[in-house]
Amino acid sequence: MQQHLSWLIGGPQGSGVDSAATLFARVCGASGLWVFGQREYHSNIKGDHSYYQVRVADTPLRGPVGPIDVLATFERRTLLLHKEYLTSSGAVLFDPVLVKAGDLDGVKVAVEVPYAEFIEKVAAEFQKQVVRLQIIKNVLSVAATFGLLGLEFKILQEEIEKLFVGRRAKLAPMNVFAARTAYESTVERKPREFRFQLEPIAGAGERIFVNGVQAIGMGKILAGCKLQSYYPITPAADECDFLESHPESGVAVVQCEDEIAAMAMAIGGGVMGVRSSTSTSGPGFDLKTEAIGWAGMNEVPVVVFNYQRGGPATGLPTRHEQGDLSQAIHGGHGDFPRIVIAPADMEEYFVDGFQSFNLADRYQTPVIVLVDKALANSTVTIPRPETGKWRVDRGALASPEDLQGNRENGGQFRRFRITDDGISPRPFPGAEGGIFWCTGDEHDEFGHITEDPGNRDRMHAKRMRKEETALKEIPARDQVRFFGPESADLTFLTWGSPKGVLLEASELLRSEHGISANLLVVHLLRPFPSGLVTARLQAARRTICVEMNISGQFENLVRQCTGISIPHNIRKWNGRPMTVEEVVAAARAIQDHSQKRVVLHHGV
Amino acid sequence: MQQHLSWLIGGPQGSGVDSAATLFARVCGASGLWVFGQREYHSNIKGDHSYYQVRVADTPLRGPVGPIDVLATFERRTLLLHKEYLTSSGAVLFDPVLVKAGDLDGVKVAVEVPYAEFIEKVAAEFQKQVVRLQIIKNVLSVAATFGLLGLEFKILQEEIEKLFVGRRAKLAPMNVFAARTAYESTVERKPREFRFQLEPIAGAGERIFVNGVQAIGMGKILAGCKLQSYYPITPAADECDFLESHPESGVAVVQCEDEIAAMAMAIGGGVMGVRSSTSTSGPGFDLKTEAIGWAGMNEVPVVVFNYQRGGPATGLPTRHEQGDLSQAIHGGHGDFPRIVIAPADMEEYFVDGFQSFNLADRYQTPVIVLVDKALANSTVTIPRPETGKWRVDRGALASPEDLQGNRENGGQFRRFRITDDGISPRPFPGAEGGIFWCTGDEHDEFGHITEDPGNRDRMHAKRMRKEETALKEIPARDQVRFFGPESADLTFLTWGSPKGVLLEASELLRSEHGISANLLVVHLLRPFPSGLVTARLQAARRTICVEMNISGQFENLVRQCTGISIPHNIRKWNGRPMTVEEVVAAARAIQDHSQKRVVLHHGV
Amino acid sequence: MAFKIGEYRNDSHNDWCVGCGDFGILSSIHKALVVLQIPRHRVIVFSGVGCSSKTPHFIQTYGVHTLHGRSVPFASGAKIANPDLEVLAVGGDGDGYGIGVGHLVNAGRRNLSITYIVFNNGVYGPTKGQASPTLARGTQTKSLPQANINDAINPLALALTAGFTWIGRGYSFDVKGLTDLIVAAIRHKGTSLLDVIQPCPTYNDIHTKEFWGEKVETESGPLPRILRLDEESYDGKVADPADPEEVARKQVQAFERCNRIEARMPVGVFYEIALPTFMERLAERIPSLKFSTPAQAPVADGQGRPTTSIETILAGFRV
Amino acid sequence: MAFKIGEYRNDSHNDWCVGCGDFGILSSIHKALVVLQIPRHRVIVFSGVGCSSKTPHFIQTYGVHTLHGRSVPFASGAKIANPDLEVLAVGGDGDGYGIGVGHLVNAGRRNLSITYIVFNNGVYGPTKGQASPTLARGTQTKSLPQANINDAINPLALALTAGFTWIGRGYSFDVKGLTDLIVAAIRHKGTSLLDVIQPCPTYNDIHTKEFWGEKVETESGPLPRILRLDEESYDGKVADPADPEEVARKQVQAFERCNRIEARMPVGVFYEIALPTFMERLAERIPSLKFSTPAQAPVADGQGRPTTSIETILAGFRV
Ligand SMILES: Cc1ncc(C[n+]2csc(CCOP(=O)(O)OP(=O)(O)O)c2C)c(N)n1
Ligand SMILES: Cc1ncc(C[n+]2csc(CCOP(=O)(O)OP(=O)(O)O)c2C)c(N)n1
Ligand code: SF4
Ligand code: SF4
Ligand SMILES: [Mg+2]
Ligand SMILES: [Mg+2]
Repeated sequence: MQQHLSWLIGGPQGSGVDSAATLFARVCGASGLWVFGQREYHSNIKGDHSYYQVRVADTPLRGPVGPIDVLATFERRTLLLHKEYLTSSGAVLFDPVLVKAGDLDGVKVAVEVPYAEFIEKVAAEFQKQVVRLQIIKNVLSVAATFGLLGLEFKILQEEIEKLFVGRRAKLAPMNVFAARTAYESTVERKPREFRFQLEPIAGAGERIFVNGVQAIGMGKILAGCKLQSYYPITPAADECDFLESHPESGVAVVQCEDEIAAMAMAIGGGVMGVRSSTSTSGPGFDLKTEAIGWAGMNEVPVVVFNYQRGGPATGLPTRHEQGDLSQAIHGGHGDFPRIVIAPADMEEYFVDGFQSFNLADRYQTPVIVLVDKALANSTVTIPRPETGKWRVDRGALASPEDLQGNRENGGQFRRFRITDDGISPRPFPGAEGGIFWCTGDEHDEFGHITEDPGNRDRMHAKRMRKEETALKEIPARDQVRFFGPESADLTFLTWGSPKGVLLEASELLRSEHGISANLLVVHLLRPFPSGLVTARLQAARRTICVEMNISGQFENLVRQCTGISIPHNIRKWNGRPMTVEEVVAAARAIQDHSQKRVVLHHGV
Repeated sequence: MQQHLSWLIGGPQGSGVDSAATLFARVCGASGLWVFGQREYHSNIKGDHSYYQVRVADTPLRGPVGPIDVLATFERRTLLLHKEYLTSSGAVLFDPVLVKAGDLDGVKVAVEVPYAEFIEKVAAEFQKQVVRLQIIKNVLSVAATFGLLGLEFKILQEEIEKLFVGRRAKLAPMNVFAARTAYESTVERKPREFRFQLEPIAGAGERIFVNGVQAIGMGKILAGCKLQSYYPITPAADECDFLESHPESGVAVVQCEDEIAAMAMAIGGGVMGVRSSTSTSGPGFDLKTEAIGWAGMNEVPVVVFNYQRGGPATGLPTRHEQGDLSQAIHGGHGDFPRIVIAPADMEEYFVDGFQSFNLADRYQTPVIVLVDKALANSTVTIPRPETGKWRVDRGALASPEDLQGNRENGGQFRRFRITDDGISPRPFPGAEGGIFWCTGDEHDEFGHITEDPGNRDRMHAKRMRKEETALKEIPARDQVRFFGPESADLTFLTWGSPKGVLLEASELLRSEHGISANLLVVHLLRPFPSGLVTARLQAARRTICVEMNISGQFENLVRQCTGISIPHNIRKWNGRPMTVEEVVAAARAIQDHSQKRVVLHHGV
Repeated sequence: MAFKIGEYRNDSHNDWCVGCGDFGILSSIHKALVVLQIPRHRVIVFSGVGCSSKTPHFIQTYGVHTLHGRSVPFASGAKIANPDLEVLAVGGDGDGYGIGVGHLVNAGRRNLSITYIVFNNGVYGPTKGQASPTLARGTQTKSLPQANINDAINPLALALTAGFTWIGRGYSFDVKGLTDLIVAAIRHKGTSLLDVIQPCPTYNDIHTKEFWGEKVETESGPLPRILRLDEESYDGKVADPADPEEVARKQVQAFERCNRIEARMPVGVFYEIALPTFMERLAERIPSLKFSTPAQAPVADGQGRPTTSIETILAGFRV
Repeated sequence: MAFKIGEYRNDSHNDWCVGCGDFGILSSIHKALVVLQIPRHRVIVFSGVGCSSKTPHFIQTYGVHTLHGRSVPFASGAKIANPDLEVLAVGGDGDGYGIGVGHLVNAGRRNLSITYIVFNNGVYGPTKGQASPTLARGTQTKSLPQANINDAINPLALALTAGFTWIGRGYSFDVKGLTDLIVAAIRHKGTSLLDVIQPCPTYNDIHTKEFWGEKVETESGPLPRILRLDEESYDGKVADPADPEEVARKQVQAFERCNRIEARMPVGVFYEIALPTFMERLAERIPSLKFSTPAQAPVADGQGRPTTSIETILAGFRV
């Protein structure tokens, strides 16, 4: 039988929910199991309700689900908010001191975790004050879960010891003691009705357990990014924090005064030939609009990661949405070439952290990578990426001969030479014979301002031609990705993070409802692979466009680029990621009743 | 016979070309003739080549043409740059001192204007230094043209006298004297081959002679706009200058530190219930992106005029383009409702200067008006708008009873009440019982932050519903405008300023080439009138999409909103407006050879 | 019938951390409104984005929580539109001295009657405690992976240079003193900047309540770290604004005072001058502003007919 | 083989007005490069947007004409990427003290080795002469429909407050003096701000070449309007940057000097201090910066294989 568990822990922000969940997930990962963890929190520092769902299974997992098998609580609010999502055989870990009459109504398996008792034990053993040990409840819930699931204590102990290192090493014994207390007590008390069991598996191969910002950060470092300018914003700041905490990687991480400066600095770095990037989220992304256009006009390679979150304006700053597609594709006055890509899972976050720089260098234009809060804050086990095969592509550079040839002639270089593919070899400032100018004004081949109408005709067209070149050169598999049977009842069409739930949902639709489904994920969003998408859509029996925003930004883009109106859609905009079950239900409603639109509402 | 003349004057920037052309145009206007004047200049203060084309006819004129009937020059560069566009019977006014051998080759009618001689006469008469009188060459060229055309001197004299008033009144006699000198001398010397004749006409009705910024400015003043915040940028700053020079209109014109502040201030005014607006161009428009989204989120009525010019980046700052459509429609992260309209001729500039505030108040959301450099800097005779019929619509306001009812309950008001049409009555701050909050975060009906998923579902949908309401309520004639026969060989589809040339081109296509054409101009660009446009396009035999940008932003929008791919297009991006002749030629190429795309190149 | 403090409080969910200095500032604002007895519907409070910028939601007046760094221009537009309302702007040091500092400098050039209160905690709250522009170089709060690499700015000197006409500093846990300062700042006709030292116990473990509460060694023995300028007989007020020499002298004095190296932190009014407000200057240009504010100016009559005439302007364009 | 002035000139079309002060600044930059003998491919000049911002096109070095108000952050990114190049930023007063002033203030906090030259003409050129932030209130140049309504800022005081480590003022038609100042500014290790008085004959008919050339009445009789600080034995340099008292004293002195009310306009160096540059501070964090600049750091080997290792980081994530 397949192993699968959905575990959820909740509590006030700042009470350690994250670390508890991470500990639980890491231990499961260390047991060879596959993990998908999803973090939900308010735009608040301390006190508001946050929770973390961890799915564990013996096969790779790709997205969140609604039902909860084990709900770990140490306060009442979490119990009340989440208990309705318990599966019929699901269990609750609860604090007997806090629970009130009726709170556990309808809960089949309620496991008492006497936190106060455990804490007193720990306090006595380590001669600490009880009030100072409240934070330990997290470890206690994890340990209790462990006891319930019948996993070996040893692995938990090891992970706890790994967690408390350096200055915090002295806390390890106390935490291990606490964990053991809760573990043993729960093993004893384990109710019979509780059926879940997780068994360690072996031979899963080399795997890593990372969240989205870490995956991207590593991709960037490997790509040789040396300048990351940024202005703090949730959730993009985490990536910068990650880079900054790895000074050995040589990335100069610069906190700027605003997003305009951050964009300008990254472009400044790009002009100099240094791989440069900036990361931001919606409001900051808006502020970069003007400068991104300048980079397009001046053919500067630069990478912008935009971590989408609920918009517009400040919106839902810590919640999920795919609402910045229109701005990424169309933002900015006038026309300039740009590359927009959207990785759709943790592996792709890693790859595109790397690959985005190759695209920027090759097409000498801004590359916008649309990622989102959901995956940025999800932590997942993935096979170690095969980075050994990855290659750096710096694009067309001025050759030493070219430079040499210009030394006489004032040392200047035709930086913006009009070429057939639109790409002009570039020197790096500092090179003798490479002098050029940049300007936001229309310019000649050296980069000097000119308003000559003929030059404008040609130079503007030259720049735009780079998009055609990109569409020709980028391998089809990096433009769109197709999954499932060639022919199916349903074709899901999506971009970005819904990919995961759609893959899982397709499985369920087939196995449980006899509906076959395949999936087309568009990875390259600008220039848009109209041909590839059209071919797939024309072959589809019934297409459903799935995205996380209210207006159907992607659906509109598809219509704009292919002329095809997708007959059905599934949308969600309440800030919480789609779950497998609600997608399955929506797909069934569409298949059975030809419903045009299904809006999803799941979420706490 | 139809009267028609195309006159062009050129010279270094700052040498008075503008005032000469304006004088010429006003005099023609005063003679009852219809005028269309187009101004072209470099992004430079003094010295670079600028020119002004004035068309005059006995019927209303709508756009520029290529051919020149009379080329008025007082320096060599203008002669050399423009003479190739002279019609076969066209005349050149030239300075005999500056012309070199061969300069006049191919020119049929060359009229000598001995500027130096005239200036010496004036200098002698008024005891001035010759070097100080160089600027008078402008008046001389206009007067010479007048002599050539056989128009009465009296009208010219009157206009000159109107021009020199106040501090400059003492200059009038000298200018009149100079003009008379040139006029009489040219009348004498008028070559026989010169066939053009302009005759004053009577009974043209009450007309005004205005440029785009003046038309918009008057519309705004009439609408009761009381706050215009701005940051200087070409060509939008002219509008602010106009408003500032009419302090009696009561508009507080505030020069800000940047476009972000300008947008924020206008929104601040909008929150207070004051009709507020800002005007800008591409680079500044980009910077407003974030704040516009905030206004959408907070349902603030505010008007943004964007004067399009050549992009991207600084681009061609004093040249024409329709390149900001994508940004206007799609700019900004997340989804929020907005109204985007594009007036297409001088009358509409006036109307939309007024009407934009009604739309903003009615739908409580930002209204973006896309205008452009071409019409902003064109000066045209139009019938005096029938403003007597115009009405102010302030939209849904909190009633006194509503306010009264809230006095008890903390004085607060459900500003963002969820309604069927998405519109919630609003109080103006300062009102008792009207207290509300705004926030960029998702909020409840009072405007307080909430991350509740159900509230998000409803509140986000409520806001977006306003676009549906607008599409229902706005009269069809304000959504799209159709011209010409119901059925025609060709259907032109456009938005904004190409309307004028397309109307004239349609006339020519019919009369000279036997091709019938009609024209659909989309005025409401968001929400997009998909139904109305689809109906027209489905009825069309052959549709040509015409716009002034390289990528077909409008064509793409049409495809996005209707699924219809327009088979043919005419585009131009060299910064110079389309002329009637090149559109005619392009339409013929499309009609005769089914050409898919024609790119236009005319322009100096 | 006097307005009581409860009437200025709003009970919408407050999610600040326990012990946050923001609470002291909030209650000082409530108290200042009581002192000033302004009807709550005649006040409008603007803010940017940050922990501190949630403040308007906790005050029972009109409240506008704008964008990060933009409270001042939003507030300025509102003040121009309706100068009869009392306009406050509040927000964090990142908001006001970082991303928004360009607006701060340029607001000083206008002198609208706006009171701007900056919550100075040395860090960025919601984004997890990065250094704000007031954190000294080399300082490493617990939220920073490495010590701060940028120099701090001096907000009072900056405001002085920018042309603010009232400049003060307060301390968030000295609610009494702070209330007085807020009252004075609001009473001032012109733009006032009130910088408030605000402990952030969550991210800034250096400038804590304890730190500010300590006594420090001085030449005159141990003294409270917080030093009240008015006890020092410091007078920052320009007596004769028409005397350029006095103005220059008082500015240098203010600069010296806020630039001085000392263990103690002075609070109080550093500089004050009466200059024409922006509305007064605008009214010199636009005659109608002498009689009615933009908000009062009628737009249409009962039938919706526009009431602003363009006849004279149109006449100028007639041909 | 010495570099000559002609080698630093670029003959692309210069469209400045006749008599514009920009010409004097341009030729002072050319001359300063001759003095410094920096090979032209080792210099990169950034600018914003405005008349003055066209300058890079007239200098035969790498040149980057960026966006309005953004020259400083563009230049900063470039300097961090390749600190071996000499990085200059130039532009107008609207560009630098108006829309770009937020970057100016925050650049002061970093102290990258960049020389920033601001062309101060009191107006916005390309948009037809609106008031820039340095035009005094009440002044009406011929380009203004009404007298200026905003107070002027004091750019030198602003730079001081922002933390600039070299602050000077020059005059565009004093090419010799200006050249010296530019040389000194470039030689300074850290961010320097050089404000240059620049007549705009087209729009600013008040601060003309004639105006600046006049003698003015002083207590010591008529003297040239332009006053050289070095003739006044003014010393703005901090001798011991580690002495906070001296630093504070010199700052007050500089503030007083640039804030003084006087008929004459002082030019020269107002303040100078040696502080660690941003690159030095960064190198404290990032060890590799001690050996190679970001531009020098290899990205890939001959086969395109990435040369930055992530093995240790990856190991931390292994499960
Ligand atoms: C344009 C933009 N950039 C970044 C952010 C993210 N952000 C939210 S609050 C904040 C900093 C707040 O710090 P501060 O202004 O000092 O306020 P505090 O939280 O300390 O009170 C930032 C950077 C944002 N909301 N908008
Ligand atoms: C974002 C943006 N806003 C406005 C403009 C228009 N603009 C061009 S130059 C300029 C002002 C230039 O003045 P200044 O910086 O003082 O330079 P100067 O021309 O006086 O040398 C402005 C506002 C622009 N190019 N970009
Ligand atoms: S993070 Fe700091 S500033 Fe924000 S609420 Fe908590 S204590 Fe206050
Ligand atoms: S407008 Fe003024 S600043 Fe610009 S080039 Fe002419 S004189 Fe120089
Ligand atoms: Mg702060
Ligand atoms: Mg200037």
